[in-house]
Amino acid sequence: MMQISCPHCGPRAQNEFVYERTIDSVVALDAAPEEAMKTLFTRNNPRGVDEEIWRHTYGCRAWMVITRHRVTNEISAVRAVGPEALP
Amino acid sequence: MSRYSALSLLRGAFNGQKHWQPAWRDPEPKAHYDIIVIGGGGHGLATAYYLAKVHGLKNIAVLEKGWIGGGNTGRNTTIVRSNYRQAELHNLFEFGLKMWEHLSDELNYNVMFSPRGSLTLGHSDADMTMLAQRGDAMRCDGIDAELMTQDQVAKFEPLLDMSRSARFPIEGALIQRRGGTARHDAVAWGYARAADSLGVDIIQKCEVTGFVRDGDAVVGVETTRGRIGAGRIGICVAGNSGHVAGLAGLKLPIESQTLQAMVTEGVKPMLRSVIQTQSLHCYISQSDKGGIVFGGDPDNWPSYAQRGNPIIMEQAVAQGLALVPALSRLRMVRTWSGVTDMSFDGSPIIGETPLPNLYLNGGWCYGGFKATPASGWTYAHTLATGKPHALNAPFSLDRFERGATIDENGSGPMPNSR
Amino acid sequence: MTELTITALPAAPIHVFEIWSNAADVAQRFEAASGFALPAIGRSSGTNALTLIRYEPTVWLVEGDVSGLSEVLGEDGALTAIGGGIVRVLLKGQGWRTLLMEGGVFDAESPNFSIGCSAATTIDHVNVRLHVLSETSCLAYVPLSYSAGLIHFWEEAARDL
Amino acid sequence: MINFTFDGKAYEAQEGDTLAAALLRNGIGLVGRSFKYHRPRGIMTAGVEEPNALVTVGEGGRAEPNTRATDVFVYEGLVAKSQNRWPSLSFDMGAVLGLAAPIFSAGFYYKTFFGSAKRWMFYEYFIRKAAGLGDAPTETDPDRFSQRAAFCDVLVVGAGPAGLSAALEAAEAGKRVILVEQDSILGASLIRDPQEQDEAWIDATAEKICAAGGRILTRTTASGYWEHDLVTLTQRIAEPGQVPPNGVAQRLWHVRAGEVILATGSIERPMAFANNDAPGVMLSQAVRTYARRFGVVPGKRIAIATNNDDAYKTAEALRDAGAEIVVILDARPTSAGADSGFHVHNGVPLSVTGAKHGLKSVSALVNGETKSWNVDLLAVSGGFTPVVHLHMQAGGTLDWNEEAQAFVPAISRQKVKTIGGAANPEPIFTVAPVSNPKKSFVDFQNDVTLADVDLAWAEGYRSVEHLKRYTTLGMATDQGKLSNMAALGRLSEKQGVAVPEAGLTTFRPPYTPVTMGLLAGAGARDAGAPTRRLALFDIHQAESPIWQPLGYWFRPRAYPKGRETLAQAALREAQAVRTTVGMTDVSTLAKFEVSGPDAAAFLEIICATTVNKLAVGRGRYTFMLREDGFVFDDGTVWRLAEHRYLLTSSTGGADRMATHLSYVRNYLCPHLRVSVVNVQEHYAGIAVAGPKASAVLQAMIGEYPPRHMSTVPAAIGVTPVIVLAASYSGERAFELYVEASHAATVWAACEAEVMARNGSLYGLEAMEFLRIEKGHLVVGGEIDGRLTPHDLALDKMLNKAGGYIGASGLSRSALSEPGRKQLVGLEALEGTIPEGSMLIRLEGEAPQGHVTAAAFRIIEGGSIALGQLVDGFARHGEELIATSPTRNQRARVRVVHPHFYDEAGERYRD
Repeated sequence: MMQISCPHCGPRAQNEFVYERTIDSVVALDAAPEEAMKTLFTRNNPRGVDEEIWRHTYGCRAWMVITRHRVTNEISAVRAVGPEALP
Repeated sequence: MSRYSALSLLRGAFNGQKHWQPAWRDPEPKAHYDIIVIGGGGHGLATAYYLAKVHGLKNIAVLEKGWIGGGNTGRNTTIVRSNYRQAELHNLFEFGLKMWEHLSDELNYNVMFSPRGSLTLGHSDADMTMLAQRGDAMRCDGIDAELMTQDQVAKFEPLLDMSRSARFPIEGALIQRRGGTARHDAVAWGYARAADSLGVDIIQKCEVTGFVRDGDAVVGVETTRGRIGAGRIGICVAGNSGHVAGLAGLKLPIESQTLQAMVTEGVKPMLRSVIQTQSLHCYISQSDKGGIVFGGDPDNWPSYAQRGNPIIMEQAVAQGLALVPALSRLRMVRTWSGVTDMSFDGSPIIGETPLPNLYLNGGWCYGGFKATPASGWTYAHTLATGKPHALNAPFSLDRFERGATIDENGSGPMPNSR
Repeated sequence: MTELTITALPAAPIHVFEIWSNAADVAQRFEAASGFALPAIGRSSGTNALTLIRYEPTVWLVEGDVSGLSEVLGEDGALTAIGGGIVRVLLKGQGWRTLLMEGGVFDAESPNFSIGCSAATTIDHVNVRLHVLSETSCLAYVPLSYSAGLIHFWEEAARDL
Repeated sequence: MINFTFDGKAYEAQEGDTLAAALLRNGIGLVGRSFKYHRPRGIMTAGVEEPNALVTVGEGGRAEPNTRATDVFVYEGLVAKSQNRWPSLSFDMGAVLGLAAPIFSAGFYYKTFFGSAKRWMFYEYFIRKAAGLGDAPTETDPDRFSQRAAFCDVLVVGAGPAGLSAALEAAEAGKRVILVEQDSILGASLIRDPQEQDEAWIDATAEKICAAGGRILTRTTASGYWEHDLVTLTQRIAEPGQVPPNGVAQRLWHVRAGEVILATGSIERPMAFANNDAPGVMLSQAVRTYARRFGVVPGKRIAIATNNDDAYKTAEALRDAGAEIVVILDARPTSAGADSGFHVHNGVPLSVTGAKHGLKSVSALVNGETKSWNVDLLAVSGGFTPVVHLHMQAGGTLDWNEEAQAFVPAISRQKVKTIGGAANPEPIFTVAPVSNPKKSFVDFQNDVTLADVDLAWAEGYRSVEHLKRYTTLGMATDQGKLSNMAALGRLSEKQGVAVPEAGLTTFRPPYTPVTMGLLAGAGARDAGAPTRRLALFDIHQAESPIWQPLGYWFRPRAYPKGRETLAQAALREAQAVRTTVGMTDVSTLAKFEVSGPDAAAFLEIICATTVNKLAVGRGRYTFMLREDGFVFDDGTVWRLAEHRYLLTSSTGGADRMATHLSYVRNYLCPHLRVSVVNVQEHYAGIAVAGPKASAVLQAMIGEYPPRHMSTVPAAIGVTPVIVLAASYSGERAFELYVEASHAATVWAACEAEVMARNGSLYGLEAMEFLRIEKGHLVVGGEIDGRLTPHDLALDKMLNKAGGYIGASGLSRSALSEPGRKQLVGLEALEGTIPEGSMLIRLEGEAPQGHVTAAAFRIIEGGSIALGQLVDGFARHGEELIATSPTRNQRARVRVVHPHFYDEAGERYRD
């Protein structure tokens, strides 16, 4: 169980978070069909660092992009995404 | 190859077991092979064996970065069954199950395939309908499946909690009696020994670090032990498919995830079959040594770490204890995890890649072990002939972009929702 | 055994106050209208009649009289009632912090989790929102459908803290 | 004095005794039998590494098989039994297996038992019976297990001198500290080798740690080191088999630490010589522990074999206790120990004689000659293995310490450091074993000998992992704590390399075995699946319905009257809906309020149908696609006000839909001016359906109810409700949404009006009958995640403008090729259509589809169904067989249009 530093709540147990998908699999709403399917059905899946979308589902419900090493689980960055919020 | 038998063991008893030869050679890689299989797991070794045995090829190598059988072949819960709902899947796995039934003799290596029954419990009428549907689909295609009533289940596995007040009461089950377990390491070793005796070079500690290209075509591999040329190359490294395919510049419909399993201290026989359930996500069986082997959900996020989240394991144990309360005071003695290739419809990929001469076998999610013979057989056919066999034709890599996915759970392209 | 009582309070009006644009302006309008500032995440603020607790970046949970809040929001947000689906469970006594560690993953024992603090977390598989009222009391907002089970879990755990 | 029994015989123990100490105190040397050869075994250690002395402790549902006698503290009434023997411990028939040991070499089972799988199962039956250790429990555990989280700045593992000092330092620096010790008392090595003032120092240190706010947990083992400095602790509140004080037997701690300090010490190694597994051969430090801590000297004439200085402390302790030290065999070539005052020979043991009735003699190679002594106890010390398990689980690396012939922690990957003996083991001198390898045990419990290691090597199982797997070395309940280094030594000898080059197997949790009930915690009773209760639970329960699970929810399936069966009750309820009026609880449907100027734009992304043309007060059926173009959910969308919509979708998909909406709103469309609020639980829902539904509604809300697919806000008494005129049943119908806290009032008012019109409550089963007859879809049935809108005949409703999620996926080539499964209706020509059955043309042919849902025509009778059939749209009129071989049921069916009832929708009009 990792510990993820939520940009809003601070360090929290991984169990409060749900993984959604990698950032390379985000299908833009305006993507052309062929491009959309290529995005949906291929992954970099590196044995190293990748950017992933997680949600603090059982906490503040906010979405974030986590930069994580797939072997060591080292999290090098967490970035908030979503509508602009008050500090 | 000196044959194994009770007699040869007896002979060993009198000569201090001194007459045994190494089960496989330790050859130096040659400059060129007709076919190279990347990955010395069960699937890769089986592929090499059938290439030599069925297709009569002589110049074959299996390249293994570590020790053979050291990946998912040695890190699973050893379950063998073919009870899938979708025809493409149950036909492939049934082909394999039939091979399991004679595999020890075929390889002259006891893989301890033990068809003690694959029992899938149902916890509601809805579950029982789904189980019946699955069983009916199998039966119509000539595969054994029976529905069991509550009473039959209680008699078959007496330690299951059959009380009506259980959180997930047991309403019945679907049983595939020909399903069961096998000794995972023995499968790798048995195929390795048999393939080696047919001249296959099994080269351990030889990691592929790149592909040699001639235009689009792949004509060899770079390895930690030098460049090796090849006519055709088959990737067979489930768990690391994304990484190895990436060396050839390919991106796959695969995400790697960690799957954990565990075993308890040994006790005298208490469970006879492999217990699974329609509503929960744990599977339980008792090994020949007496340990209760437990598996659960994969950790639902990408990972190449062969380490998991304890909470996932605790959930699987909770489910198992809710089904078999008598397991409460046993002790978990060992855990392990493997890196699984989670494909984007839950089904494997066996076939061509967009690059000439390069083939892919992967995407087995958490169900590859039981497919070992069928996977090896169909992949060998594909590698030898350049064309898929009818059994693996539906499992092509291009099915995703075409929309011809084989989705057993109907849960779509996100592996974490599977 | 530590003294601890677990009580489900009667239903009360609870609303979601969400801002989607011009957050700073809304905050100003809010303070002008109600006399106190919108709380930061992980905090609460309010009066006897109106409490706002912030669990989410753009959403405040409002307990009390919401008249006037729609005007504060204008076209920059919306107010939506959610109180029917929430049970407020009052944990009263010295042991509430220990209780919240049972089956939990959040550091309720931290000295930083003090009066006026709020946090959302999961306890025994249930999504729970916490609000520290005092050193000896904490209010938990629990989804209605899960509340009977969680209260039972707490009552059992409270026997052996 | 504490009373306990072993194999039915009563004995007495002293306060603080482990079971092992108590057995030795009572002169019991034979405690167990080995796994494979059933060799007699005694007590070898005084700690968790014990491989031999495994017993079952406790009775009934509390019985713990395979409990190490060295790791249970005796309590009044403890019941222990020996294991893996028949008929008795001293006369075990299984021991004949030992005679056949030459055949049962490593991996023998891979080389024989050929033939069919059935034949293997025949042999396997006997192998399984002989294997295992303790008897499997059969009863349900009466105790509870707690799981608790904890956070600290510093976690110290091990309360020896190093651990205690580290914990004190951290606590006094104002840090949150947790100190754990697996023993029942603090001190570790200080208990074995006490100096003056030690006891007082331990007590004072513990007191200061607690005074500074630190937490000390005894009988607690740090068993797993996971990601990001999460350490799992297993705490024994009650001893194995003991009735716990408050019902909680053990506690599992999930500790998130800022820093972890490992003061875990080391484990003494045995030596390899013939019959080194015999009772009476013990580890030197263990013997010292029994003598000093428990006042038990397990022999009178004692030999000591060592390769280090530490064992001389044992000799001193035993001499102080009055035992005779017959000889010390010191493996070191120099004159080590010459001035110790003991009878020292520089040699190594070759073998011992005697077994189940006690040790008789030890022989050794001394200066090239074999010498022998009569002894009843041999204490051995083969060096020390630092306990690096947690360091390694954390992802660290090891260095080889040549002097100590041991691996020590090198690089730490997480915030962990190792101190004390675990980091600095004592120097030793190793000599390769010279004894008969067939009798020299390496893994005691699994009966793995040096000869087995040699055989594995000869057969090509040369990597350390192959060796482990081929011989089962290190896979017993002691997890290789004693065996791994001896085997590694032999392997490196074979390979002709230094030990560190031979490789190491991976260290994985747990450090010591963990009780399954503890891992399950409270989840053992509910499978970790909470139960979700309806707001109207009490009202339903009063009617004694048949409950139906649906995800975590339980919903009424039918309300049987008298002796009605489920089918009879459901048919009666459905008939009431068709003829008069029925009401049902639909509270679990997913519901979202979507507000804001961009609400319609947002919904047009989510829904594959149009939304923005909807007038205020109107609603429509809708469905949602995944990005790959397959239908994954359906529901209704209502425009409640200019900028406010209500979206409903399926119960089973509610959480998935909530995530989907949140992802789209927050990740893909953060700029939209929209608020999406999950109001699934805020509103309870009551559906009223039937020819008299309008009358019921009018009576309740005091006005003429809205026409089909329209909505109005209304009030029942003072309670506000939202009225949606929507129908799943095919009748004129309404859904009333009311704040859950007021749902009981509205339900009661509604029930009065329904009953006044001779109506009925109805449950899920009747709802299923009604919707099948009407040809409405259900998520999880027809909508199974594998069909497109075209396959489900929903394509005409697709938003022609596109822009919805899934539009791209739909464009894929295979989705418009022939051969796809399509939605059909089925009516029986003969027999009853089995739900879930396969659709075939002829017996023996492969299925072409299946029955997704089966029911009866509610008024006319007759078996009907919905199904998926290959190219089904073009096959209306064709006759097929619906067959269920597993249930031995079949029906002849005709393929028809999937609307069996009121296709024109006349019944929606008043």
